[in-house]
Amino acid sequence: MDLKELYQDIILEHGKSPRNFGKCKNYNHQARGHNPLCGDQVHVYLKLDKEKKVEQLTFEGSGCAISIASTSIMTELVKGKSFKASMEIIDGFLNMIKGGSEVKSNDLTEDQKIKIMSLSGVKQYPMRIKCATLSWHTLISAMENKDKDVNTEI
Amino acid sequence: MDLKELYQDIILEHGKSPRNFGKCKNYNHQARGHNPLCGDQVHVYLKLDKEKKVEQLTFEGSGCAISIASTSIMTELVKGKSFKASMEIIDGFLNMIKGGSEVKSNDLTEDQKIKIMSLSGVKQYPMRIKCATLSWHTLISAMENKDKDVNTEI
Amino acid sequence: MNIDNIKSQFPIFSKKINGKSLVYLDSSNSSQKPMCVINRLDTFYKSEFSNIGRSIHSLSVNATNKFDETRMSVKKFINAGSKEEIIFTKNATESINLIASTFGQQNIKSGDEILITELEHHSNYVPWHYLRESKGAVIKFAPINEDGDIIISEFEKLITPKTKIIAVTHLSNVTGTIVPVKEIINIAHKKNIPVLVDGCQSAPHIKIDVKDLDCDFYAISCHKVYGPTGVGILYAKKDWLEKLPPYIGGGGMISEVTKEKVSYAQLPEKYEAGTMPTAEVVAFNESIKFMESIGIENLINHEKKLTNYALEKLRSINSVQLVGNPKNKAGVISFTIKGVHPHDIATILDEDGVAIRAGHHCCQILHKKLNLPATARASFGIYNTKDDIDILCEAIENCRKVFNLK
Amino acid sequence: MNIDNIKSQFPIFSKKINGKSLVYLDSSNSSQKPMCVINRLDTFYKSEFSNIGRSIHSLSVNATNKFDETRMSVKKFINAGSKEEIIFTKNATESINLIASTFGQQNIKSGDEILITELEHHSNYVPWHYLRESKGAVIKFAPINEDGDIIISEFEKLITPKTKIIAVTHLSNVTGTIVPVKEIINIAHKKNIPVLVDGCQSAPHIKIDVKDLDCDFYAISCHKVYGPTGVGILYAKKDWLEKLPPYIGGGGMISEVTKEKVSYAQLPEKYEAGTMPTAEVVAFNESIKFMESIGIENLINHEKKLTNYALEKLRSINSVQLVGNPKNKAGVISFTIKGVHPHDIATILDEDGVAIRAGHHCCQILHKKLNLPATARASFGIYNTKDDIDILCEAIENCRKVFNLK
Ligand SMILES: Cc1ncc(COP(=O)(O)O)c(C=O)c1O
Ligand SMILES: Cc1ncc(COP(=O)(O)O)c(C=O)c1O
Repeated sequence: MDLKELYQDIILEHGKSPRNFGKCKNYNHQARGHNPLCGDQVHVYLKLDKEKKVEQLTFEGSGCAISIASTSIMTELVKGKSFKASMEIIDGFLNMIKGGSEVKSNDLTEDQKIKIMSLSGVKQYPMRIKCATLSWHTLISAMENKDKDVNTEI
Repeated sequence: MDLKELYQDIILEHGKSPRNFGKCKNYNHQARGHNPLCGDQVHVYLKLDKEKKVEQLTFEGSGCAISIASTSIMTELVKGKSFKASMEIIDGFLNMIKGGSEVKSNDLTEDQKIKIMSLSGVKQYPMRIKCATLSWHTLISAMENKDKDVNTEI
Repeated sequence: MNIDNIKSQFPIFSKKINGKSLVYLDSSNSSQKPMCVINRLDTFYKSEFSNIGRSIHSLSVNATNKFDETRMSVKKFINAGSKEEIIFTKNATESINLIASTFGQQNIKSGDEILITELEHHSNYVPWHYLRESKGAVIKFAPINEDGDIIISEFEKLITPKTKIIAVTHLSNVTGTIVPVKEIINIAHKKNIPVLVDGCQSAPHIKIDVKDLDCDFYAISCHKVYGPTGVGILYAKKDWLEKLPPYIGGGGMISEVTKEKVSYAQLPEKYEAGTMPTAEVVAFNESIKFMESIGIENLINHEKKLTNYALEKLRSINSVQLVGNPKNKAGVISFTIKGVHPHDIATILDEDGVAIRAGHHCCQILHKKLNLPATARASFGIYNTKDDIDILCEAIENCRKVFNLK
Repeated sequence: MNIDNIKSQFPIFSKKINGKSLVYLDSSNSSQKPMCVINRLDTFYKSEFSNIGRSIHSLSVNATNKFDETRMSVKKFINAGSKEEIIFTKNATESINLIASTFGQQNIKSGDEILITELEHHSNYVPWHYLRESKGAVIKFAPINEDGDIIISEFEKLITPKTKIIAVTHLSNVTGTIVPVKEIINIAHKKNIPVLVDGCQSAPHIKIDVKDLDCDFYAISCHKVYGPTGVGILYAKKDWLEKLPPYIGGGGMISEVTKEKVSYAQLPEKYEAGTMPTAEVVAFNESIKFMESIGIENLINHEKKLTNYALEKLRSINSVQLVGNPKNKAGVISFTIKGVHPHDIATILDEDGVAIRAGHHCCQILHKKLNLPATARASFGIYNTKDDIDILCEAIENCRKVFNLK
């Protein structure tokens, strides 16, 4: 295990200055996520346009560096993507974190792939995986318009 | 430990043919005893006369050889005794069974003392002490007219 | 693992009782523990101990994983649908109370009927009795015949439109009757009635497949299944656990808590309040592995042979009366001896190192039905041998000697 | 026993975490176990195991006696009036639920008030919340001040003629506040209101004297008091236990059972349904003996010194903010670090072998009041030393390095 792998500069930077933080205007989907074990909260606001493209994606919440950075990176990568591409990215990420291989997607630039892989250090820290995945599960819930709060036991 | 000490002939004999078994006429005190662990039951019927002397003492119930013999011997020894003498005999017995010395009482004949001491083998068998003492506790309850069923946890 | 020298796996058998080798015939009460389970407890406490779930540090991560592994093993052992269906309790009694209380709160009103049987252990009656007291429910008792078998036709007749739940033992802890629970569940489900199975005695002796049975609830005590004391299991179909209210409330079973309201964790945590018997759950995984290393089939065979041998030998002793003669019977044999009360039998047998149980075995209703105030019971575990039965029978002969019987 | 090398009594400290010696600062969560307790479990399972109470054979007699000895030790340890007042449960959470449920059934109706505090653990809130849901009770929260102390004058004002019970922690598992429960009980009793004390955190750290406190109910978790998991204790005044209805129903807690009715066993059995955590209760006797061999006074002194040392050192670290500053404080220290979330602190400390806890510690209401989503907590046991504190402080420095903070 290596703390430097977990807390890469890019994580620390996103953790400190998250992108797309706040409630976006005109969101038409939203979902709340919660980790009952530690109290982490996330609220995802999403605007899907008529073609179900992700027009806007922002979040509010509190949590550790891993959780905030993961959410911030998520909003950056998914914003502007089609519904299908978004789902592929999310699946790719969740799969990677659970021990799968690196995220492959034609919809991500090399830079974005580096960004998403900066979260892979979490794999080594089983108790922290939920920190990294909570917002991604919450995003799925928002996109699918489920009428349920998410919590990380899923 | 010695089974012969526990199951002396006198115990076996009283166990098989208990004295004073049944409900006596005109009883004016009674109490029920019960051992919830094993299901032993005893019902003591007692007639105290005006001077509170034990005029009649009988019992009904089911239980092991130790329990039946102990009850049978108890009825034999207590019947006809004054209230005070009865209580002394009961205390003496309970004390002896709990590890105290032999029962001393001016109200018991030598023969009766041998009879009561035949129950002393139970001392070696902690799980069986309740078998031997249930009816004695129940008799106290009947004499004191307590409005409570007795069980051997006392 | 060779079943013939399995006794060597159980350290207790090197102990002497009154100078004699221990012949342990009280496994229905609680089983002895194999070395691997005792050792697992030891190592866990010595080098891995931590509370689970709540902390991020390495010890806690490891303990949490080990705890989860047992849950997965139990799921597999009883063939549950998912690990959310496995709830750890303190014993089978708590498992049954959990269902009686939460199901009762939600589904029982005055006049509703609960159907149980005359075979039930107090732990599968008193929790339902509470609903009689608090809700005005009616409890019906399906009768047994002289052999100790449930009379299925009578059972069916007792089901009415008011029957809300059926609770029945899988294996009687007195007569050894193996109850045809699959048939009962089938009958009940046709009328949309859920069934709780008390699997306390079956878990160590029968192959359990909750999917095949299709039972709604199944209760197990780990201490009877070669596991540590302090742990029980409740299996329940996920739908039920999601629908029913929570039971014990406190740390670990909540989601969000404010001064005004409380929301609850997902399964299985919703039903696991407070600190769990962490070490004991972890060690129970070894009990399952132990049984699987023997092979459930081998275990069943071994106990079947033993039971038949014992029945034959006991039947040949004139003064012995066997209690019940069920169609399908596992290694639980209750008996009486003419002229010797069961408590006296137990004491006399103990002198020879033979541990049996005497009394009503927490089945007062059954004993009343059988018109017996008490019985003596010899019950088997994987470690028992024909020698044990032989010693039992000799010790029984000794009862007659002590009591001067012919 | 010499307190300075007490660590050697705890086998876990020979373990390495990430190549480092274990610095265990999560004792408020659960304590580590001394050798004598682990060994007692081992011997009991290896050579003495039997279920208790129900059987007559020698193994059972011995086990029953050993079980009873623990009850007597607990009685002495907390200075209870009689052994009937000591009930074994599965954890403190169950102890509190037992009282909330049985007391609530008998004494709470719509509009009645239950007074607790903002310091309470979820286990001392959710059980009362159930009464809010089922009975329409009102829960009031006595406020704390900035230091984390209960404001007694405010507490008193919250007592009304409708207050039916007060439930309060003896020692906060977040701020380490030692609550003046004796004063609170005194106030409550003047108005005839019974008081339940959550003694989960106090039991390992404070001398407990239930007679002196005059509390009505006291809840303890053995796993926090150097004992095995799976056992809790409920102390309750005998009068209460006799008056209240039974809780979990089943084997062992009954007197007579018929198809029509059930009567209950005497104390303490009335509240001990089903098979108990036999081995764990037996082993807990060693935990008490262990603490007594050290001497409660010595233990308190040791932890006091350690706490003062830790507070001083932590205060000197600029980025560290301590949570609360109570008048009387035991060895539970919660803190935050500017710019580093508690979960990240816990992960970084773990890398140095330092086990702390991060989160809301089952106290969401307190955290909301303090306006902190989460805190990091270091809590002490008898085995901790000044070296442990030094390593903690170095590891905290490392957080700043990892996070590139000045
Ligand atoms: C103050 C307090 N109360 C109650 C509890 C609950 O104890 P347990 O989880 O052992 O039931 C705890 C421990 O988690 C605690 O710290
Ligand atoms: C058939 C049956 N049901 C329930 C129980 C209760 O199990 P426990 O005491 O472990 O809760 C037992 C064991 O005593 C039993 O034999």
